[in-house]
Amino acid sequence: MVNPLWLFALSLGAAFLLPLVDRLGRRIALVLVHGVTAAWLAAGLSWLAVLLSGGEAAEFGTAGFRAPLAIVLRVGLAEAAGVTAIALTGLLAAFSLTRSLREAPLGGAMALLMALMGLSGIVLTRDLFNLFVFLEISAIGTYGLLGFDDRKPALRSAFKYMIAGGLASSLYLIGVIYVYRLADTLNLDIAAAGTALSGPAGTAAVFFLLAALLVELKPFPANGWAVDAYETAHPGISAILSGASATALLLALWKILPLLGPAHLSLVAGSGLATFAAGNLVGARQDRPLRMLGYSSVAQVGLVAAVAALARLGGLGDGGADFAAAVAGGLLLNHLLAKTGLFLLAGAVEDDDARGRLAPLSLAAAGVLSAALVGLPPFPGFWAKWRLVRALADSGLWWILAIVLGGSLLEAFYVFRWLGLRAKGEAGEAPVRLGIRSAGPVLAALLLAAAGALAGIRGPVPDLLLWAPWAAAAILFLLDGTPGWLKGLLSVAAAAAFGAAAWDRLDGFRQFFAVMLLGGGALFSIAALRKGGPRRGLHPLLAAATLALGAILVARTPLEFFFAWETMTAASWLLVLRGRGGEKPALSYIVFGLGGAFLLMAGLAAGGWDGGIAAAGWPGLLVLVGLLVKAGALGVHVWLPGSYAESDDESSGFLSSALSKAPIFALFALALSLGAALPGGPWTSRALGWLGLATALGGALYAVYQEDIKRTLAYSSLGQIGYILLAFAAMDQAGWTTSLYLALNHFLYKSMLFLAVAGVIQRTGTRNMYEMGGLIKKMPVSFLSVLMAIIALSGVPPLSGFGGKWLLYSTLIGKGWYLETAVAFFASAVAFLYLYRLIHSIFLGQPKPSQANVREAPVALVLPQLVLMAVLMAVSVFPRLMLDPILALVGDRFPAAFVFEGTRLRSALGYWDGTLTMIVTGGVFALCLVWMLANLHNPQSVKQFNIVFAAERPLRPETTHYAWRFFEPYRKALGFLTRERAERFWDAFGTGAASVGGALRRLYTGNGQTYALHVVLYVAVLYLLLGVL
Amino acid sequence: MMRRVLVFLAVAGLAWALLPLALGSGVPEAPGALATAYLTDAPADFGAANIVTAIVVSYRGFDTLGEVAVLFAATAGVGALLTRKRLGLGDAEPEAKPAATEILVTATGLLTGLLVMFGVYIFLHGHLTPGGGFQGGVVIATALLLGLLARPESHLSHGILAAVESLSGAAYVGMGLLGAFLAWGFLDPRALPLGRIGSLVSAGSIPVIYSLIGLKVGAELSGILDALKGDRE
Amino acid sequence: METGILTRIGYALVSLFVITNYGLLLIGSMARISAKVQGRVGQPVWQPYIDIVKSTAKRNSIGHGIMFYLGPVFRLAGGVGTYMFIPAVYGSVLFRNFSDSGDLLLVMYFIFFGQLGMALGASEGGHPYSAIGVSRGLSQMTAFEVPFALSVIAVAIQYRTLDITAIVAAQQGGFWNWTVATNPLAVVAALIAFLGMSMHNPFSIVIAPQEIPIGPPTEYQSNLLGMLQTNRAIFNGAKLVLYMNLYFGGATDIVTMVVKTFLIYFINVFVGQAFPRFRVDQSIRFFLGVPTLIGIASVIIAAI
Amino acid sequence: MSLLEFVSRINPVAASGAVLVLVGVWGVLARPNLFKIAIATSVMETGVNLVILSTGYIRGRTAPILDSAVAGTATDAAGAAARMTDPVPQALVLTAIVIGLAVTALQLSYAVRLRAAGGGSSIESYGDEKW
Repeated sequence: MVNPLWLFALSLGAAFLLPLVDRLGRRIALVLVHGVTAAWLAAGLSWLAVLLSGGEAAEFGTAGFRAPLAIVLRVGLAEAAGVTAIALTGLLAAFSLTRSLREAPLGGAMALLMALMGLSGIVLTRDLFNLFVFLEISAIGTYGLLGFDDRKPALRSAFKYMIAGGLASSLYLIGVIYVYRLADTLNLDIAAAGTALSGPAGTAAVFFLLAALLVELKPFPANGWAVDAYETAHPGISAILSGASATALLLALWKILPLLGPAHLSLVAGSGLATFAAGNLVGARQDRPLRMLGYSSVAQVGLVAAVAALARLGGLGDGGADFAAAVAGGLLLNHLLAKTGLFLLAGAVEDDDARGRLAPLSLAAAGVLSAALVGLPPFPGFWAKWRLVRALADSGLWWILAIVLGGSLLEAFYVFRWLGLRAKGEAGEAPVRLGIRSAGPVLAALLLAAAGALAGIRGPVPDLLLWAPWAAAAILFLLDGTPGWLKGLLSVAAAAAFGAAAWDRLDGFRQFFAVMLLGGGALFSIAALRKGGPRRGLHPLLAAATLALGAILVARTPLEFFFAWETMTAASWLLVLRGRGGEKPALSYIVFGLGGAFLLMAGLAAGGWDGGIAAAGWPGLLVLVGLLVKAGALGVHVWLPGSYAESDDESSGFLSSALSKAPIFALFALALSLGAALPGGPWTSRALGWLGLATALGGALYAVYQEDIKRTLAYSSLGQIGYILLAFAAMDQAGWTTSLYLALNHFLYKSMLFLAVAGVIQRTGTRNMYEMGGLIKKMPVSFLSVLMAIIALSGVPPLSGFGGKWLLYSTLIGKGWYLETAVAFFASAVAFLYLYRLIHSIFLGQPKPSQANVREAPVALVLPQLVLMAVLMAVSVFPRLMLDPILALVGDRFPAAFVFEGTRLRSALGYWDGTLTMIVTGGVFALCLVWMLANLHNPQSVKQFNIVFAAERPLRPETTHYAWRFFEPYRKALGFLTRERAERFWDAFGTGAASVGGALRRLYTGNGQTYALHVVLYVAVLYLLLGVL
Repeated sequence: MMRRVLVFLAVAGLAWALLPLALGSGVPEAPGALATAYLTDAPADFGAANIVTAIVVSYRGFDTLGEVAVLFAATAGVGALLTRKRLGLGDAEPEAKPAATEILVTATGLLTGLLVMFGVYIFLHGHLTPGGGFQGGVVIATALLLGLLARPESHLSHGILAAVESLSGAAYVGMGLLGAFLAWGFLDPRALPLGRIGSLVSAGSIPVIYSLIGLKVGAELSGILDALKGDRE
Repeated sequence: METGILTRIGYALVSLFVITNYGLLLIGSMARISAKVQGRVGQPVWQPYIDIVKSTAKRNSIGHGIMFYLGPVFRLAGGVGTYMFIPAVYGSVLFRNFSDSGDLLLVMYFIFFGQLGMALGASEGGHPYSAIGVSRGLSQMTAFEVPFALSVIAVAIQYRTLDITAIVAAQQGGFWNWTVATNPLAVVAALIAFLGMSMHNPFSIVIAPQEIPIGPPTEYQSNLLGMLQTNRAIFNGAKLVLYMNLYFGGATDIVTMVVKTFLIYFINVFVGQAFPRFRVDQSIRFFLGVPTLIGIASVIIAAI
Repeated sequence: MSLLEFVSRINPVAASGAVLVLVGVWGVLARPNLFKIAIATSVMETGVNLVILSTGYIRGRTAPILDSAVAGTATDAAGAAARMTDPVPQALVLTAIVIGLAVTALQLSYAVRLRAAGGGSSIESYGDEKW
């Protein structure tokens, strides 16, 4: 291995000679600086290569002596990785700094070299005092860098930074000298091997060392100085601070862990967790991106420190050090790359004071970096977080688990809020082009993706099918410039290929859902061809989401499942974000999506899912609740209407008709894995039933009052999901049959509705129902599609929807859920209100003169509708087409409640013959039609506006289209049921969190002295706690 | 008021934490094993009479190199911060500063040479007597400070300072590498013959290194003074 | 032994013919009774026949579009269909209709078929009163559906079946086996719901916007109106038969059926004469209040 | 532990160093002037340096320099070692002093730079970045 001392010599020699080199030209000097950093990177990589291929860690003495006489450097895996990371961050930052370095005095370049060398020294040295020296080198380098390009705010921050740094270094010196005095060595390994530090004086001495490092790690509340610096410095410097510096300091902490006793470790863990929680709470209140990233940085570092300490405490993980290295290392790598990239990117945007949306490449990088930061798959943070959560659950550390997940959720909230802002930009602003400055972020994003994919494929998720969504997204993004039809066909082919590849691995249940999930994806990929042009971003995301749904079905282990689940969540979130008004809904979509996913994660991590016994209690309930959040059960449904309404019209359809079945599938899978039972027993089932019912009723009632078609449909979906949940909760053959039947039916008619509505919106250019009217003559096919869909949805015979109603009521009455039945009746009746309004306001009544030129929807929409109509008709005439497979699926897990006798389905209470119903209805209808035609004398078509109106003729058709606030009397009577309590609750919840964050951030007064006071008080309190522990 | 209470509490808390260390650990009876090893081995290892110097320059020479780097980084930082342009002085002639007192001027004339000589003495004898490169460098810088005080309008030659700083620093690194190639490790002073203990030319490259450090520190501190005065371009 | 399909169709047509005439006469006689109560002479009992013939014989027919023409077809099919799914007379092959298509749930949902189609057809007429009427009708429907559903549930619990024939069978053997005797609360709830269902006072706000023709079809005339009038008779009959079957022991012969349904309908008219009209929101709150509580009580009684 | 015993265990150098540290910390926390903060930091570091030195202090021994004060002849290494104090803290403090000096110099430069920009000398006027 390369002796690291050469690199120090190189760095120092270069730095010392830099003033002379500078005489030859600044460009050459900077090349030298970059070259030295690159040399560090190369050395780090070469060490990694040696160590990963089985090489031993090596120690390098100075001055020809070894420890304890002389200072020793050590190159192990952690050190090699650390040096690589630092050099990489340094290089990325250095490129972004190039212009500033060229214009500023040479001191900047010298300080950069020194800072990076200092950080590497921190990582490599095994000597406590030498550690101090390197801490100071990097600190002074940092101080120099903060002010080098003469940003006024950065000068202020630098002074604050120095005060805190001075305090930390004094603490460290006091600690180090007493460690020497007590342990009679400065070498870490020797000191750790002895017992001299275990007494009270030793504890105090080590405490000082630790306190200094902790302060350097920017703990809450003693971190105002750092956050100020993050906010104000050149973004490249912030990147170094947040990425490289944090890495070095965490490795320093890691290094002294062997010196620490349990009490110390508890302090680290507690402080780290508090920092994580508080950092994210305060971060959520930030609207300045760089400061927000600063808070996020301190939070992440706190988490990593806490994990390392907890693992060391022995309370976590299986293999102790291995676990800590994997989890803390994974989190750190994730943080390092993501934060470096984000600081560079956000900083560049802020430097330009740009307010527009980001150009595609930068935006993609920003998306990857944000997603990685939040811990979405497949990035390294995801794998680390999974292991962490698993270990926490195994150890029963639920409260820590709650902090970790809660903090992550907050982080997701503010990071994605920023991303949303950058993805959309302010209206009327030109797109932001960062040019070469986006190279660093893009590189960081690529590295993250590569590292994450490598960690996943070679680790816990080797199944390539599960990676198909990512592959599809990547390929289609590369082809994003090509025409939409090509990408659409590719998407359909991808879904088909996935289905073909996965089909044999799926059992009946999964095949059943695969039809809806993959078929739905393909369907809406076709529908997306309705507009010409490339439709950038739509196809890749749609394909990714579709394949992710497939991956959910394919997954075998809890981790695979969760991986696919989060992939699906991420892809669908981006679909929502892509919509025109998608910024806000996407935020609540992802926050609730992740909230649900985190509950799911906790449950999956906690339970023994192979045996099924351990999972039946709390873990199962956690999973259940997580799935309910995703399903949009009433109370946690607030993300749903906006997301469905604001996303692109084909995306809404996909979300509603296909993707909403994913949680349903997962519920079935959950129950099946527990032996066809719900966790928690009969009470859960009853509660779930009522929840489903409340969702059904709530969805219907909310839908009644909407003016926006898509919101109506969104709430309608909510209601339909409610019925599915209700039936599922019955937990018997009847219930499950009903639930699956409803699910498939909902897929059919909701697809038709959304396709039709997409056409309508495309042609009319509005989503408000009262701005439409009389479109039946312009869009007859769409009308027919909507007509059939609403007949099916409302459950009016003879279409298949009635089957659902019949099954549902038979189930409920048979189960003895009488009151539930009554409420279900009511909810179903309410559905008529919005369904009538839907079809009336759009297709009937008075047409608007402005919409005289509206045409039928594009073929890409009409064709799928025709197919769906045919399918709907077929399953209505022959209910067995649908019910036979479903009954076979439900099988003999439960006593049979429904039995077919020919075409007649029999329950314990009654019977229903769908075919005969259809024949009778058809016959009667034909009879009446013939009667009508036979007696129709001299029919005359009159103009639409030719109506008799209470002895006067209204002047304009617009005023006679009764459509706005259609059910106002109903609101007057029952409006109290729909006062958006859930929205208000979550608003209040958000306000509460925000005010906690607001209160916490009052600590950050901006006064450097107050920050110093925080530091000293933090240390004092920590010391007192140490005494208590 | 609240703030004062908090400050008091903070200082009291810190005092409480210091109590077991600063007050409770007492005075040792004898040096520990490591110190004893240094005391007994250093003269033999390096032929340095001043054991502290042996430790500073050789055993823990890496620290010292780092310390030089710290000072260097600080100088760089100061230099970057306090240019005339950034201080808002621009190209304007510095305002006339009050002339120094005669005592100062006279004393400076007398002392400058002596101080420089004394500084050089200190770093040349670092391996024999108390003192070393830093102390010597500081004394030299003091001489230059006196000069600046006595003649406020005078300038230090930035170029020369920078050249001295750069070259001595690079030479120090070079000496370290020499140790690696000719002796047993980076910064090993045994690259040069050890000589007889107690004589000026002894202790291998320790005096050379200390001289380089002395020059470098002197130049750097002078540079800092120069910058603080507001004379940097 | 199954009856031949052609025979069944023949029987159904006969059954339909009977109920149509009965329904028309019922409407005519009720109108006359109302007139007497209000101190008027009133129309002849056969006035509905006259109306239908007159409408059907109109020489011109004004239309607004396909759905406008299909509306009455849906409506009439809904009425006829509803009747077709109810066994009108217990034990009678002639009046069995096509009740083997489905149970009580089918009937309850098929009621909506005609209403929905009608609402759509009327809407295409473009007259705002149609839409207003539909919105009121639907609003009110959701409300009276609750006590009705509760009462049906109570019946289902009581007889452990949703098969109408079986329900009637269980009520055979005298008045004390009728639902009205065994679970009077269920019947009360259902009857209150019936008031709303038939849109008589005090729940006639639905037809208020135009008053003259029933329901939303302001724009309808000629043959189309004739169909609506026909349907009114059939549909009324069907609902009455349903009530009779569920709560009043059904009928084993046609005479019993006529008497029982006449009396059930009479309750309706009687109440209608006694109360003024509710606003929509009032009627919704009304149905979801006391009648719902009665319904719940009936379910509880049945469940215990 | 009696008071007397406690006092006898006090290391006088360490104690004075600790007091200086506390004075320095108080200065950092309570004096708003930028230059005073820098100097207070320096005072604190000086205190720390004293504390460092104190750990090498051994009663009755002399500086670890091999000269006539400790050894008659240069070969009597073991005997000389028994007469010298611990050299390590002295070596360390040398480094610490220089580092402290460097930090002070840089901090003062920042103070000068900030004041030159017209923001005044009180740290309270540099709190624009907050919350």
